[in-house]
Amino acid sequence: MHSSTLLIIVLGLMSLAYYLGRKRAIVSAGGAGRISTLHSLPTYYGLYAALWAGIPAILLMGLWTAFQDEILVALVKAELPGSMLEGLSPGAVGLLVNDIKNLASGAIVSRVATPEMQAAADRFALFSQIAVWAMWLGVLALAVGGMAFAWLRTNPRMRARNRVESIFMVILVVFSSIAILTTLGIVLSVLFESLRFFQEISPLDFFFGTLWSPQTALRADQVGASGAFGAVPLFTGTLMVSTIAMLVAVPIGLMSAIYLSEYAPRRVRSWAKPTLEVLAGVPTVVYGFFAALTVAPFIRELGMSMGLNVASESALAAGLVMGVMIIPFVSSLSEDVINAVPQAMRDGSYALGATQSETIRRVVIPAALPGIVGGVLLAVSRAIGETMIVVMAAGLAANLTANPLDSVTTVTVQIVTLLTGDQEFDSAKTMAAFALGLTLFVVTLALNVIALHIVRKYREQYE
Amino acid sequence: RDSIWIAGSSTVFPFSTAVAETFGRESSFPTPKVESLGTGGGFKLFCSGVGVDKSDISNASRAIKKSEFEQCQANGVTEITEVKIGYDGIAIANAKSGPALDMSLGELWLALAKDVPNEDGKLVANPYKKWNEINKDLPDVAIEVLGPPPTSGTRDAFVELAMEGGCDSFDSVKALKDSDKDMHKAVCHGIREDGAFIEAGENDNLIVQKLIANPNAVGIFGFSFLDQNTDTLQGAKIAGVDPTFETIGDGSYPVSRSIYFYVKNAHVGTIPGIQEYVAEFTNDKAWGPEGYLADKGLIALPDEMRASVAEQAQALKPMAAPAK
Amino acid sequence: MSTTVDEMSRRTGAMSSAELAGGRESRATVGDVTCANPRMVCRDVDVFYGSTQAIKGVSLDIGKNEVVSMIGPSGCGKSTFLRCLNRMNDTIDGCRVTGSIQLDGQDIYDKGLDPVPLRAQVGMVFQKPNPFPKSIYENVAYGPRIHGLTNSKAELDEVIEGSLQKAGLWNEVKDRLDKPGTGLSGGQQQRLCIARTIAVSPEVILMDEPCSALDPIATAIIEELIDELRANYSIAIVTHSMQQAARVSQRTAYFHLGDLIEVGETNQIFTNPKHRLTEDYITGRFG
Amino acid sequence: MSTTVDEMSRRTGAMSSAELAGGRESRATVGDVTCANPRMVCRDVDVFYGSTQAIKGVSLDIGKNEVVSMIGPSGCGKSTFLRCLNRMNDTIDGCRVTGSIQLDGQDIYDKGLDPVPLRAQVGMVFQKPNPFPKSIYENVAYGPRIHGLTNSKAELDEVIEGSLQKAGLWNEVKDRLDKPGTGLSGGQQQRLCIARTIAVSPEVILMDEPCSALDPIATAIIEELIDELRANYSIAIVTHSMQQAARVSQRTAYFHLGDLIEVGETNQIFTNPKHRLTEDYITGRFG
Amino acid sequence: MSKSHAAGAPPKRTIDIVNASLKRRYARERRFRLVGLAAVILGLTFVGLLFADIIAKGHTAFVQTYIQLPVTFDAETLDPMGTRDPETLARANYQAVIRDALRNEFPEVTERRATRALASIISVGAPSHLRDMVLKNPDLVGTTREVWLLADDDIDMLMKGHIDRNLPESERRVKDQTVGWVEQLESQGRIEKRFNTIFFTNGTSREPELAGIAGALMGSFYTLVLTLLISFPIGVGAALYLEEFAPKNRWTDLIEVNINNLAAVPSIVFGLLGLAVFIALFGVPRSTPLVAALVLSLMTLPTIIIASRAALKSVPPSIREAALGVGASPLQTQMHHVLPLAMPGMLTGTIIGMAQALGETAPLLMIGMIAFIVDIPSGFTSPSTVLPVQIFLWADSPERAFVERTSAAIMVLLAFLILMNLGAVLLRRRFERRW
Ligand SMILES: Nc1ncnc2c1ncn2[C@@H]1O[C@H](COP(=O)(O)OP(=O)(O)OP(=O)(O)O)[C@@H](O)[C@H]1O
Ligand SMILES: Nc1ncnc2c1ncn2[C@@H]1O[C@H](COP(=O)(O)OP(=O)(O)OP(=O)(O)O)[C@@H](O)[C@H]1O
Ligand SMILES: [Mg+2]
Ligand SMILES: [Mg+2]
Ligand SMILES: O=P([O-])([O-])[O-]
Repeated sequence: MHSSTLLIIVLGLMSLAYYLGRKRAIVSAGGAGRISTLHSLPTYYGLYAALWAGIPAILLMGLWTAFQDEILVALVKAELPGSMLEGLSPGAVGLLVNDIKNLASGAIVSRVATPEMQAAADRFALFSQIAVWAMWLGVLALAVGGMAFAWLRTNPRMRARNRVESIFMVILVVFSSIAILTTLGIVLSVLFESLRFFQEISPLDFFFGTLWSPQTALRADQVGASGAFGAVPLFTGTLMVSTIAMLVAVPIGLMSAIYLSEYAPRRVRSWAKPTLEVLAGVPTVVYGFFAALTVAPFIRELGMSMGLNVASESALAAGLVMGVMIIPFVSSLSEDVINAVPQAMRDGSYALGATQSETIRRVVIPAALPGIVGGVLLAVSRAIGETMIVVMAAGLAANLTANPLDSVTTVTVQIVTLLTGDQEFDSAKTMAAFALGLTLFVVTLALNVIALHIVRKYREQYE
Repeated sequence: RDSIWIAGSSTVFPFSTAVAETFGRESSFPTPKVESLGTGGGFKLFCSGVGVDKSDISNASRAIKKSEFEQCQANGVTEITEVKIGYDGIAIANAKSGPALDMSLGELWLALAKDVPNEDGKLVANPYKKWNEINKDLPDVAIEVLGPPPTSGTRDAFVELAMEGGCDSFDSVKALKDSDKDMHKAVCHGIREDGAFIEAGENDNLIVQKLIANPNAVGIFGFSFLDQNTDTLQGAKIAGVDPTFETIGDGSYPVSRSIYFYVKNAHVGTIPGIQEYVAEFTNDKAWGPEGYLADKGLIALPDEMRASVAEQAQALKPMAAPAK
Repeated sequence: MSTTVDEMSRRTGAMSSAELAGGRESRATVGDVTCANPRMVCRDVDVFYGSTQAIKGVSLDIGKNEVVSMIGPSGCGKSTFLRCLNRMNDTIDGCRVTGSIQLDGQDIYDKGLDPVPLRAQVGMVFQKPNPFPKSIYENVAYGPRIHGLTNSKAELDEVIEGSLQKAGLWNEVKDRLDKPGTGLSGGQQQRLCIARTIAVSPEVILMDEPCSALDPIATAIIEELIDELRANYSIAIVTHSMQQAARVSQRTAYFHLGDLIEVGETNQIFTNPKHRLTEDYITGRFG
Repeated sequence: MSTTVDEMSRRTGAMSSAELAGGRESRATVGDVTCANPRMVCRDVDVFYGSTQAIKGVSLDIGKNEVVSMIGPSGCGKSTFLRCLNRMNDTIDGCRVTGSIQLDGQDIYDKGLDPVPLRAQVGMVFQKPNPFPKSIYENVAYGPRIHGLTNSKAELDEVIEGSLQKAGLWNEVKDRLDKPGTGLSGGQQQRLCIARTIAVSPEVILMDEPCSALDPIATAIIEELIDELRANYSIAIVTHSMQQAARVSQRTAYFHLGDLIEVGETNQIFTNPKHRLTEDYITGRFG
Repeated sequence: MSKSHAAGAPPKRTIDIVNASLKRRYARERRFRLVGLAAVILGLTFVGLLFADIIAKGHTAFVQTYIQLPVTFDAETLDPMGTRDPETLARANYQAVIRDALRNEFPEVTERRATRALASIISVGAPSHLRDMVLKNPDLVGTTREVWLLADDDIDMLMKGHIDRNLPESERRVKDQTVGWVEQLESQGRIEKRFNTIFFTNGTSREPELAGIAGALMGSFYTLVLTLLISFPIGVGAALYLEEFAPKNRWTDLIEVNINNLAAVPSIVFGLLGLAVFIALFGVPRSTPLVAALVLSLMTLPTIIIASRAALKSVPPSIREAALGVGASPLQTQMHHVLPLAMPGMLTGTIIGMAQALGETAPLLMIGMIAFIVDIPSGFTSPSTVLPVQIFLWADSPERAFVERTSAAIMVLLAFLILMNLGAVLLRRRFERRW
């Protein structure tokens, strides 16, 4: 009696409802020959019935699974002898309940079961049994009820399509709001800690300070606590690494996209594109090793041979490899939109005597611009958010430098190291991670607003 | 939940998992889940309270701090058993193809400190660019040290053991200890930021690989990685002492730290197997000098100490509040 | 009226099926396909879309200073043939052209020949207006820009104004040159495409139903333009309006199901067609 | 000939600038905009693209069993007005319609009104043929499918064959129904779009230059179709061919720069226009 | 309309101007094309390099050294009572059986240290292998069989040449004595490399020779299935709504910017969010594919939404008009015409988003997935880890033998990625068309 079985049964009922609803609609119209008298296609009556059968039942099931455990535990707890719960903290009660559950499910328990425990476990087992039965009954009843309701409401004048479509629209709106909720969640989960951080460290120091050294600032006996939380080097580091990455990814990605969609034979394109896409899925650890052990030494050697002073960890190495990683964001997304530009646009250009590259540069790319910008923005975002490669190849030193051969660190790297390193409760160091996150969020938001306006301005909408 | 949940230090992770695996294989209990969160992250979770959704055991590459202990108390985690499991040596090593190093802690400090005393004992920004500028016997190569980032426990330990040990060998600095304690600490703990010391992330294998690629670089990382790479790496001698199991175990190699795990006593008896796990860990078959943990690079405690820790651990004797 | 149409369509229907039954092999063209002063010479041109043949062994000359009009029922291959003349068929997947087409004695399907100067020389107005999704100004400026025909902004402005004026669009768009060309009405778009083409002053102009979306007045302007262009250039025009063909062209070619049925002086074709199919089509005009 | 055109265009040019100078406020329509048995009633319809007004206070009825043709110079707002009648302007960003348009007494711009059944009832053939990138069969089958007009494959096949036949396309495509509709010639695409529209048997049909890419014979077939459809339905047709307007329509509306200048019996409009602008336009037909 | 060209000068033929500049334009054309080709080749080279590097490092992990020993399943040791009780057999001391087998093979080894060294050439996993054999076939007790036993990882490394026998003993993990034993076994043909099934069937382990990828693979499988099920419909649905249905105003602009911005949120922050919302607030169990999928879905959603919106934007409006014109509802227009045409772009977004989700470790850090979990997960709510985390953990392990296993795990991940994408890529190709 697994709940996935129930889910499958509900899905089965939905298909049954679909079938019945459809049939009922046809019958109510007066037979297959008269379906044109129906308000909507029979399919929509079917879908209507299926949705009525499915949605309430599945909602109930979701709620039930979410709350069943809590209710059962409350029931079992209520019947435990008071002596067992006496003086126990809620956590300890939870542990006791856990033990009872283990006992009930036959798993290994931590101690010899007392009769009370055994009784509670039996009760728990019984209640769960009942609960499962009740859920099955409830869910199935709701499914069948929904089906019957839809059945009763089915008549030729019912606006089935409109109803089904409005349900779909509601679903779409819910889907869209998930993005908003996520944003809200992120802002909330970083905001409070950030505010606390700014109570300890002046925002001025944070935004304009040029020295980043969170660890030392932590110690109570730190000499110059001021200035140790200057985020400027992190932002310049982020800027530098992302810029290098984009300098690699945008030309390579865009030119690949152009070549694959406009020049390459179809066969080449059909395997080259997915092959490039593999680059996006290689774990960043792998890129990190590649950057640190292959690219960085190479750059160092090269630099040395030219008499340059190259750090063994350099922004350049990390940026280059990161650029490789995000190539597919630019190449694949751009390729799709370039491919979608109507042939008539190209024809118009060719007929005026434009060469292929002129056509691409002046007609195709501008027409595909919103999509290309979308891909590039994604790539930038990915570059800003990447950590592993930077940690492994660019080092962690917060240098304020414009030299790509120096080692730098980025905002996200610092967030990760601050959050996963040896953190301590409520120290400014840990909270700095949140402040950094919030700042990054605001900065990228501003960048995106600008990008949106640029796209709006230069958008060329074909017919 | 019917299995033990262990979380904490990444340094203790290899040992803890080895025990967990053996425990799972050889007992009737399920294999514990071990999470690598870092020492601080482990304590954060551990001290957030008692309950099924809180960890049972916390691994740590340092002793619990007072603030953490208090947090634990505040959240109802009152009885904690501290189990010191052995030592983790911190190796200072470079590639075999590079020059062999033998230096004192003082010289190491001079190489890495942010500010060093000049001839007349005044503090100046670290002027040393090459090892042999510190001591003529040291090699004529640029100082380039790859070490853990400030957020890592290894860095903390290195600073406290090596740097602080080194700086006190200079009288002028030592004198500060009494006159200006804060100053003393800042001087001893400050690591140079002019590029000679490179923060290289927490992946010790990466440091090993970087050392092999760059024979002039010196790395700071866990001893077990040196143990596994004796064919390509050489450990630097500190004051003539090679890093080996023996020298670390008997304390003659100075840069090593104790590692621990902490048991939440409130969970014993409600989560099955905790006691048995502790017993497995504190068994000579595991943590003894010849035990399987030694193969993984753990340096065992001296015999008597092991015996007494094992006794207290198995009795789940709650620890007292730490001093700091 | 409707009865006439009825009869007509029945007749045509019968005719086409007879043609279909008669197989699709190419047939000799009635009339003289050559002309005195040819700029483009096509011989035995076949065009295939995949495996179906859309043009069957068509030979036709287009002379200097003349307007050749191409007429024929919808789907007979006029556009296809026209697109061969500046190699616009290259862009269609699976389209294959055989036979020889020469511009000034040079085979344009020659391997070594590159279509770019060819197309600059042989301009084309498409059947479906396809303005670029750019401003009206940029649409017309596009050709002169890529070829570097003008040396200054002022000169370019002049060319653009001239082209739009010749296409009869200037008055309507002069206040909105910076608005997108796709926001124009159908007929305006068509004239924009004409302006765009003549802005590069091609020497041969291919026009695929340039006036299909135009009112009589605009049509008259375009026809006048064609007449004016003829002084220096050669023009091939596809049209469904026989009146228009009669008005603007010196020679007329009648296509039917991929065959070039008859070619001749425009006057002769419309007054005294030699082939039965031509005659049927011409008379159908009154149906 | 060319001098006539010259004169003509000069005259028109002068006229339009006068019009432009005269401002763009709406003006009263000459003739009776109402009809005896109206299906669609438009009153004071204004249409704006952004801030520019494309239709200015147009009122017009479309009666049962009648064909109304709309004529006027390119860009005068015929398509725009037509697209109002089945709310296709909704899809254009920044397009705003005011005034009232009723279908059978029901305001189609009413908040509560669902444009979907409206569009099924008021079908439209667009000025630029826009077949779906699907097979020819699927292009025509789409409408009947979504409206559930047929009950079996056989019936659907029948509808499709019938529609294609009425549009005069059946013979040309019957062997290639599974080929993409976008691979047809311009005129074929236009007829495909007509077939697609009539396949759902709308009660009001809006046709935007349905014969612009068609040869006379195909045009005759479409005109016959219009005539046939008129028996049951109402039709509004935009055309540039005044002959066509004269042939197919009962009433004619003349648009100029967004104004509806004159409406009347087709006969009267073409023989005895009341407004000077109409007269100018009509006479221009002979230019 | 007399003169169309600039005053006076005879009109210059376009073709002359064109021809004059043609060489330059063609040079540019060639350059452009070449740059494009170079870009593709460069991109593919990167892929090739990465693959070559990984395969070169990892291919040796697919074989594993075994040692053949005559094993006496001594009844005295295994089943002193002679009851053949499975319980007894399961708890018996198989370690001793192996020790005896080794002693018989190398009778000269008696010294205590040497005995220990000798015992350690066999993996600690070998006893449980013997136990499984016996439990499956209790009749083995009392017999002697030749059994291939799993060798220790050091021996494996030695056999594969990752430990160099020619180095001086002091620099080598495997000492001369052990090398001698190995060479003796080698000469007897009692040591060989066989296909490493353990790697594909086991969960992780601290012993490299026992460590397998199955647990992480299943974890990744469950996680990604869920991620796909959550993020694809939501992403496409949200894109559809925002691009096609939502009124265009400041509010939707805000949402658009917002989504773009979500793509730039560092992935670890999604981990924080997951910890705060899914685990703390909703009580989703920690370290499970379920919570990982929820977090990864949030992370991939922006990618899918952005790509989908770009794809929707690129569908020509005339197609929408055509459908609306025959009376299709907006939703039908989208479903029947626009979505199929936009599908390639949406699938691209999904491919890239899922690839990213498959390779991501940072957010999992926060939700307890960086963990040592031996058991192979059996569902969406059993504790598990995922491939990139396994790779991350192995890459950070000191044992030499984990180096090749790390690369082998990466190969498995890439194979998984390619398989996962294959379906989407084929689907995408079916939808692709030009118009
Ligand atoms: N999408 C649009 N955005 C802005 N202006 C437009 C748009 N579509 C049409 N217009 C303008 O509105 C006016 C009327 O256009 P409409 O398409 O209705 O003309 P029309 O009478 O159909 O002309 P034609 O005979 O050339 O098709 C024209 O000036 C045109 O430029
Ligand atoms: N891209 C294509 N793929 C396949 N067949 C095509 C393609 N384009 C045109 N055809 C077919 O080739 C034949 C000739 O088409 P073409 O466009 O040349 O006709 P047309 O004479 O221009 O007709 P219209 O007057 O309708 O524009 C037609 O049967 C058409 O269906
Ligand atoms: Mg054509
Ligand atoms: Mg129009
Ligand atoms: O994980 P740590 O041991 O560095 O705290």
